[in-house]
Amino acid sequence: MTGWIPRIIAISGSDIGIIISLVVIGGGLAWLLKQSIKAGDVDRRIVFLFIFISVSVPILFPITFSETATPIVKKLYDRIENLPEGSAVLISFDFDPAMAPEVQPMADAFARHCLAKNHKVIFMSLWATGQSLLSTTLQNVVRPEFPEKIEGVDFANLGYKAGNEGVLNVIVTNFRKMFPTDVNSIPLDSIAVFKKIRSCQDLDLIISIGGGKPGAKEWILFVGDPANVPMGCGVAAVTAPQLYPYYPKQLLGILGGIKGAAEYESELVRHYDRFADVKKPGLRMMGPQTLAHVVIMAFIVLGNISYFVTRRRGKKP
Amino acid sequence: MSRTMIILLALVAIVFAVSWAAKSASLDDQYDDYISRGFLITLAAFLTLSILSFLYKDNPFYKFAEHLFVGVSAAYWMSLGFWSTIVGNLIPRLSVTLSAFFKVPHIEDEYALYILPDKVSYFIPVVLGILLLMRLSKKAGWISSWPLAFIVGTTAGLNLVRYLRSDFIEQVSSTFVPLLVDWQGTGRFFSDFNLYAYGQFVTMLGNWVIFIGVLCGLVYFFFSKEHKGIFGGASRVGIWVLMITFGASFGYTVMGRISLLVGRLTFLFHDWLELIG
Amino acid sequence: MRRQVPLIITFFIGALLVISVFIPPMVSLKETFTLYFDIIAVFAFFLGGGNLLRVHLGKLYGKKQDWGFSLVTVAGFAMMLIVGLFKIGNPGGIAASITAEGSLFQKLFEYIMVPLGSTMYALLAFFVASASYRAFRAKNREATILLIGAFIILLGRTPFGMMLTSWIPEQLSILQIPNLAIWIMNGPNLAGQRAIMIGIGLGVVSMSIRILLGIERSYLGEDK
Amino acid sequence: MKFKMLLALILLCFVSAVSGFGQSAEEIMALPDSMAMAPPAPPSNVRGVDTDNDHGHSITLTWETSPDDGAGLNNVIGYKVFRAESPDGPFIERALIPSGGTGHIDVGAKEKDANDYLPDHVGFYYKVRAITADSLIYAESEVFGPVQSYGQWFNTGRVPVLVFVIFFLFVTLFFIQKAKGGANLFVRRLAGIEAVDEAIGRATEMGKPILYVLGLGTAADIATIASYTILGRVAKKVAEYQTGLIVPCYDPIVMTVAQETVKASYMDAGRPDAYYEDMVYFVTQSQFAYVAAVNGTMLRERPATNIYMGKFYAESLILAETGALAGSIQISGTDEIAQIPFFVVACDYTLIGEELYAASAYLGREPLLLGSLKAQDYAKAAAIIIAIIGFITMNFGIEAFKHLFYVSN
Repeated sequence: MTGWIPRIIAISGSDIGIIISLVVIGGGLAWLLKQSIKAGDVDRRIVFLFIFISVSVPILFPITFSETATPIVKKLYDRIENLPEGSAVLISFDFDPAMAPEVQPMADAFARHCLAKNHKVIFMSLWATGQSLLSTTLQNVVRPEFPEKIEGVDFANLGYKAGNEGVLNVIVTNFRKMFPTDVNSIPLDSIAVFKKIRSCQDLDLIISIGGGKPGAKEWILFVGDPANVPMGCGVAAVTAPQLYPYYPKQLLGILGGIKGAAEYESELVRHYDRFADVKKPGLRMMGPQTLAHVVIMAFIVLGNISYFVTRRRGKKP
Repeated sequence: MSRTMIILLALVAIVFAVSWAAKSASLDDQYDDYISRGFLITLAAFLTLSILSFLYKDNPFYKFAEHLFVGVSAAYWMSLGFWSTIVGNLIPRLSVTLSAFFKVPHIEDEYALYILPDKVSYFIPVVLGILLLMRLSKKAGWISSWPLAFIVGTTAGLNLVRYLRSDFIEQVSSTFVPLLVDWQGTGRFFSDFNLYAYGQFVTMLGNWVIFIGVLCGLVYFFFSKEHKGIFGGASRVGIWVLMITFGASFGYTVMGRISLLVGRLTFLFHDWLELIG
Repeated sequence: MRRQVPLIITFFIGALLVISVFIPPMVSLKETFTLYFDIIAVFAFFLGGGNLLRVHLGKLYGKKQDWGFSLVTVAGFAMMLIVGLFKIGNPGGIAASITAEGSLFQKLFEYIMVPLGSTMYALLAFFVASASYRAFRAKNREATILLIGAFIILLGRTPFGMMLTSWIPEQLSILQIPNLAIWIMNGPNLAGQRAIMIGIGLGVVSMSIRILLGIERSYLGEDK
Repeated sequence: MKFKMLLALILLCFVSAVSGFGQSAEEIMALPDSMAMAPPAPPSNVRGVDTDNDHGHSITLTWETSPDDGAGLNNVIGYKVFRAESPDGPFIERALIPSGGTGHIDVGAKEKDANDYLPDHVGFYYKVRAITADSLIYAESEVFGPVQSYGQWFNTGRVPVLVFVIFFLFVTLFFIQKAKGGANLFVRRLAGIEAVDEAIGRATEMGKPILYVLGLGTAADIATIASYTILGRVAKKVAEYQTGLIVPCYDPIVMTVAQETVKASYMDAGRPDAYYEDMVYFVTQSQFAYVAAVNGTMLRERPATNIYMGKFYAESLILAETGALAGSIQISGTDEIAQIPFFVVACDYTLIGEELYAASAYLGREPLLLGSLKAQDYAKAAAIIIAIIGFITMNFGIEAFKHLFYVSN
């Protein structure tokens, strides 16, 4: 990261970010509060300035807010945490590049968590476009952060198979029918991960990540329910409400949108020191969002204060 | 031109030039065409900042960006329309020679209009298009309403059925919601006030709200009856439901809008200034 | 003749398309006519481009206020049109797609139109804030409901929503703000959207019938 | 649960042994040789009929799954559908359906020279093959046929839509007749429209123009068509008051219509001399370039009133906030549901959805238009009644009513 503008700032980015934003935004809002009570509305350029600061500062100096995991996220986290070491977890990448910014952080977080707990992880995809995103996770997260993990022994990559629900229909009783080999054309029988796994029924947890069809819903209907395998999912924010009815009976937990990802990352960081310094896109993207939301809410409050003050003054001649 | 303006222009020109040079130097080891790339990225950054400057007030930089945008985009859509619609859809059906000229595969023997081969029937839009251009003539301008009638007739016909089906029949029938959802006994009903599958009370409450909300909302849209009495009460509830809808939808979109700004600022800080990794 | 023919065309074409929905052999009419519309629309580009040039050349010629900026528009228009229509700087020549990677047309799009367009779009981030500040005020009952709806949703999308209400037990979790936000989106919000949709559905149907019957003829540019 | 798991496990051992994958040496030894090679039982009861409600060139097939699909030998992984023109073949493969499947719609091309041309009125023969993981082990059903494909002349699946079209047409015609007969039809106040006149007056006082934005709709959008009527009315008032009018357009065809409308209004108001063509001009057919230009116009011309009527997308709030910044009174109306909240929040008056269409009738005050508005209200009443009946029947477990509204493709 050697930019052509020399980097002058050498202090830890996140500290200075928090200081700047607290001082500027907090102080500014306090000053505005005084102004609103005294003189009414503020110029809208000041509103613009606040938004600009609240979005740009966390981009420059990453600020991460510690998210409290909602129960719906926490339950899924706890399940992965409490499974005995060496359990088999399947993570399915059912999304395309358009959805990736929202759900790939979840995939990364799940992969990290499972590997850190020494679970055996099986990666696959029901979407043709999901395979390259799967490789992205393997390349950016699994291989660099877990160099000790060996493909085939600790995790396996089945890649993509065409057939949507048809694939699920088959693997619920037999993986080898649908995936005679993994993505590298190695027969499943020579892969250690699959030594004891014949079908989805032998898995301890299935996680579907996506937001379209086929996705979490199809996994529940074709695999989770009939084979009685615990399931979790991570989906785009717009899809999440459609899955709530399945929680908590058929889904252990749901991560909805970038906020769900941020909550999960937050939980990971809290329990694992090794993840303190890895990239956390979910939390990072929530930084500008949270500050901007707070600023907007603060301005709504300010607006109402100045409105009531002016009205009271108007009434008293 | 005022003096401050001249100084400002000069300043911007200098910054632009410096950025171009520095950016090109920075891209040197990655690309062969680093000089033009450096220029294009600097230009994109300059245009981005010009638009953002509008938030302060209208100014010559914004005016420049705006006028450039209008000219370029108008020509963009025209070129695209020409190549994709005229060359892509019309010419292959009309003429072998022209297809060969534009190097597009000729489509033969199709009958979109049953007995008329496409070779003939595709003159209909051409003729209608030319009739539309007739409005430039003072004498025969009135004939340009024929293609309009064709277009409007097409839409009216299509929309009539489409909206009746998806916005009316389907929406009305999806308000047929069950009052009791997956009943599991009163114990569960009153103990779990949550959103999820166990929280039957909340699900049912949601169904009731949808049902009553839709009815009251519809009452609000009655035009030929005065909103008085029970009718007026229902229409007032209707307005409230609409107001919650508007407030909630507004709040819900904020996140997406902030993401757009994050995207633009990331371009400035990362692709242009290389401040962040 | 001048008044009657367009009305007859509208009625005939419209009725044909309504019927086509129910008659399987006629279903493809829809696509054909839509394609016709696209082709007619390209002819209309001449009218649009001509008008654009007329307005800006007029300003240039008359040296009206801001004529210099009109020059920018005309130059940008001419540049893009020449590059686009003749596929100048397209590595694949005439046979390649106009938006082929590396073509000059695509480059101009990427480095001029994309930054301009997405920055205009990004202005919304500022405007949602200024609009919230200006408009979400508890002036009357309706405005208060609007304000509360927006506020709960906004709060529910930040970590503070959960922080403030995490003490509420799981049994009553509907009252936790993030959950309340979800419920509002799926309950009252859905109801409102649906009521508007049904209304619009009816409005469009009614309007279409008026158009087909020739009662509504504003599209012909005549004032009744 | 445990018992089930055990059962499943035993079953699985069986399956994997049979399908010849991944078994250990002991398992193979333990199983009789014949079973490992045993073909599954064939699917049965293959039936084919012409696909309903279409334009021909399609046959719908159904069959019963092989007893070894999901049970028994449990080695069926899917079905292949074959078609021939005579019972003896040659059969060509048409589709592969995953296990558990019991049907397939064989759709062919309409064009004679296409590869998978499926002619109408020709007898075809079908058979279904249950396949296993081993390509040599399969079982075929008996041949079914002949079955012909043919086009229907009427789509019965869309009857509910037709019923409503006819109902609507009838009600509209009825009220138009009634209105023609001189019946007095009431229309409630539309604040947004009432405000238009007031706003024009204000513009005159201030000596500033009025900005009318028709939105991003094309000439084919109903919202745009509704907007023309309001534009006509505004233009007429503007002509009478001798105020300025600015109409930037997004679509060239919309521009031509808008020019005609404004011209006609000026004629109507008796001021054809005050009309000039550049009042209505084309900007560009690009969403945000158009917004950029309109924004600039707002801040430079400082119109007293901005009117936004028609189809709007993400730009709604950009326009409305810039207008508020310029200090203009703003009146809006759109049928784009996602944008209504932004207009409601940022504008002084907003016509919500259907109100936009009603505005043209409201303004015209013509009996014909009012009649159709009345018809619209009756349809709304019908919607409410249907919703209530549906709600009641649903809660008494009667599904039949809901099925009345089921529209198939």
